[in-house]
Amino acid sequence: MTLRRSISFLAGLAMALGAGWVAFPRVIYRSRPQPVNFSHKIHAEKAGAKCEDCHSFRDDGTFAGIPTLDKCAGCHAAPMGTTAAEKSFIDEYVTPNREPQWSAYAGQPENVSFSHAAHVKRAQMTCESCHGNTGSSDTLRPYQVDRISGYSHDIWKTPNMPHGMKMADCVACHRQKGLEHSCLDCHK
Amino acid sequence: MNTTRREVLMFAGGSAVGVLFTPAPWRLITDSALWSENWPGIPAPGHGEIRTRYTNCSLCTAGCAVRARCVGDQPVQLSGVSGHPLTHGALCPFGLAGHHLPYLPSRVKQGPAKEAADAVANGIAKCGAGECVATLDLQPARTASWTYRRAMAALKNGRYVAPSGDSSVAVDLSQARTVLSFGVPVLDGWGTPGNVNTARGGFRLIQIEAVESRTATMADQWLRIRPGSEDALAQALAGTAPIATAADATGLATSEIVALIAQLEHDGPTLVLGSSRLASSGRTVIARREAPVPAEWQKAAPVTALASLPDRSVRVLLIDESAQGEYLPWHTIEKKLVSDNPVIVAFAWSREGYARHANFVLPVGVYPEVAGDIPSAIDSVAATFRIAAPLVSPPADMVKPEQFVAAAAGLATGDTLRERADAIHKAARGSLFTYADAKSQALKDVTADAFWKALNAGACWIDAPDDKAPVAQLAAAGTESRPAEQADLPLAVVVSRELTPGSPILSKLYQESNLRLAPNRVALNPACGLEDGAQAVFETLLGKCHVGVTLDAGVPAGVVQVSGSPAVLDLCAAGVRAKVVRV
Amino acid sequence: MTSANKQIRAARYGMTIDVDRCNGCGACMVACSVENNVPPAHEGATDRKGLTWIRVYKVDNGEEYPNRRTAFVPVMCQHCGNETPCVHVCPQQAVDVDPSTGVVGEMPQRCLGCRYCMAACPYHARYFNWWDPAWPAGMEKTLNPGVTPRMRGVVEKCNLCHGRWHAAKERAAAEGKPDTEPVDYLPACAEACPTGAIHFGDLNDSASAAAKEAAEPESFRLLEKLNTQPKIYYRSKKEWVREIAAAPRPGTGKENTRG
Amino acid sequence: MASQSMDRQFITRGLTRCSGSKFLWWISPWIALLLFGLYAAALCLIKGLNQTNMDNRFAFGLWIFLDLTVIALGAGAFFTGFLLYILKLDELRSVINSAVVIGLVCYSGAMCVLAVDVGQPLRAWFTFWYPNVHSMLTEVTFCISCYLTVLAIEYVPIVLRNRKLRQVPSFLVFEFELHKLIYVLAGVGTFLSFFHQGSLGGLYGVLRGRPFAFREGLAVWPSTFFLFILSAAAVGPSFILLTTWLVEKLSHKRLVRPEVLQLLGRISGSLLAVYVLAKSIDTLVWINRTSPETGFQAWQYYSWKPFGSWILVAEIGLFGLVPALILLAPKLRRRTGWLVSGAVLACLGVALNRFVLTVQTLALPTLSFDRFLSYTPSWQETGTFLAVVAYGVLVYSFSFRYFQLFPQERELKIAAPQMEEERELVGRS
Repeated sequence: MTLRRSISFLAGLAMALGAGWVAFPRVIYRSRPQPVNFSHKIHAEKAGAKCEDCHSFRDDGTFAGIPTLDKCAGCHAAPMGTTAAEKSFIDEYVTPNREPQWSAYAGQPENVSFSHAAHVKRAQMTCESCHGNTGSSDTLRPYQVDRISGYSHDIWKTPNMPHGMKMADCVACHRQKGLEHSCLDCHK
Repeated sequence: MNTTRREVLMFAGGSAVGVLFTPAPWRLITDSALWSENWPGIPAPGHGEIRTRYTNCSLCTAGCAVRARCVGDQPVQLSGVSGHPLTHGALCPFGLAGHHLPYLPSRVKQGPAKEAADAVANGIAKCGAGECVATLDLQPARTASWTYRRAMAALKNGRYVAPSGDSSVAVDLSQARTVLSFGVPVLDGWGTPGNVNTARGGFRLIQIEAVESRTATMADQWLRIRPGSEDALAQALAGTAPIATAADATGLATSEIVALIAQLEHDGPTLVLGSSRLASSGRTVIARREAPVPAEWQKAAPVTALASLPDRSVRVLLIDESAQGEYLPWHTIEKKLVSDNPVIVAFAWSREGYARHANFVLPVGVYPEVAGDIPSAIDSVAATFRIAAPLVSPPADMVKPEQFVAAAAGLATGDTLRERADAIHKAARGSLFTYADAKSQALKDVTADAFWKALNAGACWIDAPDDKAPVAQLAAAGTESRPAEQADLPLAVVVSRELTPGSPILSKLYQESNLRLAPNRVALNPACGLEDGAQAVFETLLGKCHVGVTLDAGVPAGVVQVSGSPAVLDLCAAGVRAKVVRV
Repeated sequence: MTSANKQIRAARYGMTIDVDRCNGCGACMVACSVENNVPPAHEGATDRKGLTWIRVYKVDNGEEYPNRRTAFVPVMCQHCGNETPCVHVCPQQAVDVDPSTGVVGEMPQRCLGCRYCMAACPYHARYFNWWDPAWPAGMEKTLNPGVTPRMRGVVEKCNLCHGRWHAAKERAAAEGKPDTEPVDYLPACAEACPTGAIHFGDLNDSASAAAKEAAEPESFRLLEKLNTQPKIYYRSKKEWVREIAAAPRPGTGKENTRG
Repeated sequence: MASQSMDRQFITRGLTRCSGSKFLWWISPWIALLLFGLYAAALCLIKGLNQTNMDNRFAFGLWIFLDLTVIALGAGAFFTGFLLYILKLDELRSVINSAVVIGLVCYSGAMCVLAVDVGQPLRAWFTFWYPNVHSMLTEVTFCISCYLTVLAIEYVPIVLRNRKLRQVPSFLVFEFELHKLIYVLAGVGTFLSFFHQGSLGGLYGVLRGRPFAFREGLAVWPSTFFLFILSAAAVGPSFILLTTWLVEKLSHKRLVRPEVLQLLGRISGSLLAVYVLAKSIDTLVWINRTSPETGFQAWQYYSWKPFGSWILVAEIGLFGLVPALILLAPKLRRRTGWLVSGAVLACLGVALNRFVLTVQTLALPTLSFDRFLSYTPSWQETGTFLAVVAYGVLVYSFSFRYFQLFPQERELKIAAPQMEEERELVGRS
C-alpha cells in the first residue's frame, strides 16, 4: 500500500525531473539554419587572417557587424572554389543581389547598447573572449532562438565559453573592473 | 478505487516536487518577463550605418537649412545647419518633425488623375467669353509658380491667382530699431526663425494684438486693442485720422497712442508689419530683385489677386496646395466660380484643406519627398535659391501639379528647376553656401554642374546685395475692418494661424499639453461660462462647426481665438463675429 | 585596472534654461520626442495622460491686463542630486543615479509599473505608458536606433538623451580616449531650441557655460526648499518669474492651467 | 437530493445551517458581482491601465486607497492572534477563527487588486529578485506576501477540522502537528504584520517630494510608520466586532458571548485613544516644523477646496476621539447599538485617514504653476474592487457554513433552545 504510493510518488518525481532537464531545454528553443553554410575557418585561412577584415568598424566608431553582400561579392562574383555551398550562395544571393538573412548568434536584445569599440579598441579584448571559437569554426551551427523571449541561445551560454552574455555576465566583469555605474551604462 | 486515486495524487505530488528542481518553471517565469520587454506591437527601430544628409525645409517660405540624420537613407532626425547666413541653425517645431509628413494617416494616397485631366480639358474647351481658367498657387514665386504663369499665359483665358502679398518686397530686420506689429506672429512663425532670433536683440518689439499671443508675451510692449481695430490705430499713427477715434475704436487711452507716436518718432527706423501690407520709416522695407529666370519664361501670366477676379467667372480652378501658404477661406473662392458645375481640381496631400470642396483631389508628394525650390523669405534682404532635395522617395502614382497644369495648357516643359539654376548661374551673381562643409563661395567660381550638384546636396544661393530702395513710408497697415456689433453673435473672432498641418508628434504641443491651440479647438476667456475641454459648436454667419473649448486667461472676454485649421478658417472673414455654444 | 576603484572624473551633467528667452514654441518637446522615440498621442490621451519628457508650461503672474505677465517654463526631469525622491522608492532598482554623470536613469524594462516614483516626484516629470505605443503605418521607419521604444505599463522620463551620450562614448572609445573622462554631447532639446535658451554642460567643469550660468544670482531651481538639489537651473531677470520656484500659492494656482 | 446529503455531511456536527438552496440564493448575487468584477479586471489586464481614470498626476487611485483600508481592517487577524496566543487573552479564542478568515480574505483580496494595479504584472517578481532594500514598497511586498502565507497556514487547521475532512486520519495528524505551531505562527504573523502595516504608512511618509505626506520619524521610519501600526491595531478588533455582529444578525444566531464583543470594543477603544493622542502630536509637529521646513505652509493644503481643514477635524475628532470615548465608556459598551456604531466610526476613521494620505496627497499641487486636480474612478476600477468584496463575502460564507468559525456557537445554541425557525434566514436540517 504505502509502497505502491511511494513508488507512484517517485515515478512522478522522475518524470518531472526528466521532462524539466532533458525535454524542456530542447522544446524552449526554435532552431533556424543559417542561410549559407559558411566556413569561418576557410575564410580566415584564405581571405583574411583577422576578424576585422570582414567584421569592420565604421568611421564613426560603430561596429558594422556581419558584412553585407557586396563585401562577399567582392570575391565571390564568380565561383572561386568548387564547393556546392559556394555555388548555391552565388546562385541564390550574389547573382540576384539578395542580402542573406544571417542570424547573429551573439545578437543582443533591442534594449542593450553594446559598444564593440569600447571593448575591442579601448579594453583590448579579443573577439574570442566573447564569441568563442566561432572564428575558427568550419560550419555555422543552426541559430537557436528562445520561443518565448526571442533571445538567442548564446545569450545564456556561448559554446566553448566559460560564461554567457546575460546581464549578470556583463555586470560581473564590469564590477570587477570598477566600471559599473548605472543601468544606462549598457541599456538604451 | 480509493487507492488508485491516492496514487494519482501521489504521482501528481511527486511531479510537482520534481518540477521545482528543474530549470523549467524558473526559465518560464524569466522568459515571460523578457517577452514583456518587447511584446507584440512594439516596433524595432531600423539599424545600419548612420549618414548625414542635407536639404532645405519647404514647409514654409523660411526654407530653413536642414541636417538630416539618416539610418541608411531613411531620415530619423532633423536639425538645423549652424553657420547658415540666413537660418542660423534654427528649426521650428514643425520643421523638426518634418520627416514624419510622408506617414500622416490623413494623407491622400491616390486620385483620379486621368479623369481629372479629361474634365479639365473639357472645361477649358467649354470656357466661354468672360469665363476663365484659373490656377490658385498658395505659395507663389516658386519655379513651379513660373510654370503655372507660363501655362496660364499659353491659354487664351488663363489666370494665375495667388494670395495677396508682393514677393518683390522684403524687410530688413537688421535696419529696424523698432518693430510695430499689428497682430503679426513676429516671433512665432513669421519670417525665418533663425534670422528673427538673431536680429531680435537689435529692435524693440511693440505688439498690437487683441489676444496674448506668443509674440505678445515676448514683445517689449504689448498693446491690447479691440479685435479688428488695427486699421483705426494705423490711421492715427500715420496721421490720417484723429487720435480720438482710434482711441475710441481700439480701447486704448489717448495718452497711450500719443506716447506711442512720440516713441516711434524718437526711436528711429521703424518697421510696421500689418496682417497683409507693410510700411516703414527708414530703410526697413526694401525692394528685392527676384532670382534670375530663363529669358524664355518671360511670357508669363501676371499675378492676379483673387479679389480682382470677376465673380462667377472661373470655369476651371486648379488649386496647388502641395506647398503651404496662406489659406484663403473657401467662401472667398466659391463666389468666383461659375454657377453651372465648375471643374475644381485640388493638388493636395491632406484631405483637410480644399480637398473638401474639389471635384478631383490629386495626391502630391510632400516634403521631404519631392524636389522643389523655396521662395525667398520675407525677411531675407537678398533673393535666395534653395531646393528641398528629396530625402525619401514618394509613393507610387503621385501627381506633379506643375506638370499636370502645363500639360493641360499644352505647354511643353523640361526640367524647370535645372533651367532656373542654370539661369541663375549664368547671371553669376551672389554666393553659394554649401551645408556639408558650411562654406560660402562666389557663384562665379562654381561650374554650372557643380552648382546644380551642390543645390541638390543641400546648399543655398544668396543674391548679391542690391542698392536698397525704401518702398513705403509709414502708412495704413492692417486690413481688417472693425466687426459690426451683432446681438446674437457676441464674440469677435481672432484667427491665430498657429498650426500648419504636421507630424503626429505635434500632439505633444496641443493634445498632451495645452501649449498650442489644437486645430479643432477655440480659446475663450475663463469667464466665458464654458469649462475647459468642453465640446461646443462654433458658429458665424458663414456656418458652424464642432470645436473643443480651451480656456485661456490671455484671451479677453468677448473674443474667441481660433486656430488655423481650414474647416474653421472657412467660417472666418474680415470682421466676422461668432458665438460658441456648448453641446 | 582590475582594482574596483578606478579613478574616474565624475561629471555632473546639468542645464540652465533662460526663461526670459523661451518663447514657448515647443521645439524642445518635439525634438525630444523624435530623439527618444516617444510615440504620438493615443486619441484618448490628454495633458494628464500624455508622454512629454520635457513639457513647456505657460506661467503667468495671475494679474489682469495691463499688469499681466506671462512666461514659458520647460520642465523635464530635474535630475535631483540629493535624496533623489524617485530612486529610493522604486521597489526593484529600476531607477538609479549614475555617479559618473549624475544623471537619474530609469530602466523601463525593469519597471513593473507600480508608479510609486510618480507619486514621489515633486516635479511631475515622470510619465506612464497608459497605452501600447503606436506609430502610423510606415512611421516606425523614422525611429531613432539609439533608443529603444518602451512598452505599455511602464514609467519613463528624461534621461538627458542617453542615446546621444552612448554615441559620444562610443566615438571617444573609437578615438582611443580613456573612459575616465566625461564625454561632450548635447541633448536634443538643447540642440533644437531656436532661441538658444537651453545650455547643457558639466556643472563640475567650471569652464562650461552651464556651470557659469548656474552660479549667477538670477539662476534658481524649482522647489529648492525640498533640498533635492536639482541639476536643472532656471534663469530670469524678472522677480515674479523667480517666484514660481516657490510652493504654490492657493488662489493663483487655478489660473495657471495652460501648458 | 444526493448533493443535499453530501452538502450536509460537511456541516459541523451539532450546528444548524440553512438548506443548500437557501444558501445558493444567498451566494448567487455575490457570484454575479464577482464575475462582473473579474470582467472589469480582465479589461484592465488585457487592454492596459488606460481603462482606469488614473493619470500621470493621479498615479495612485481608488485601488491603493481601498487596499490600504482593507489591510488596516484585516489587521484584526494578527492583533487578535497576538492578544490570544502571546498575551494569553483567552476570551478571544471564540473569534480567532473568524478573525483568521477575515484576515485571509482582506490580504489575498488586496494582493489580487495590486496585481491588476501594476502595469506589468509579469514582472512583479522582480521585486523579490532585484529588491531595493531602501524602498518601503519592497518591505510591503515582502511582508504582505509572507504574512499571506502565514494566514494560509493558519487557515488550514480550520479547514481540516471540517467534519468530513477529519475522517482522513493523516489530515487529522497534520492538523494536530500544525496546531502545535500555532504559537510560532502567531508570533511570526504578528511581527510581519506589525512591520508591513508600518511600511504601508511609511509608503507615503517617506515622500519628501510630497510635503503634505512627508513626516519625520525614527531612523528610516517616518512617524506614519508607527501611526499606521497603531491605527490598524486599533480598528482591527472593531472590524472583528462588526463582522461578528453582522453575521449574528444575518444568521439569526448567537455566535459569541456579548462579553467578547465588549472586550473587543474595549481593546479597540483604548488603542484608538492612544492613536488619537499620537496622531494629534504628529500633526502639530508636522504643521509647525516638518512642513514649513520644506517651504510649504500647512494651511495652504487646506485652502484647496473641497479638502478644507474640516477633513483634519473629522479624521481626528469625529472618527477618532468620538469612537474612542464611546468604546471606552462601559455603560455605552454594554448597549449593542453604541458598541456597533462606535466600531463603525472607528473603521470609517481609518478609511478616511488612508484616503487623506493617498488621494489628497496626490490631488495637491507641488509646483506653483501646477493645479489642484480631481479624479473619479472608472467603472472598471470600481468593478475590480467590488470583485474583491464579493470574493470576501463568498469565502467567508463558505467558511461559516462548513467550518467552525465560532467555537462558542454550539454551547450558545444549546443554551438558547430552538428559536422561531420559520423567520430564520437559516433553516434547520
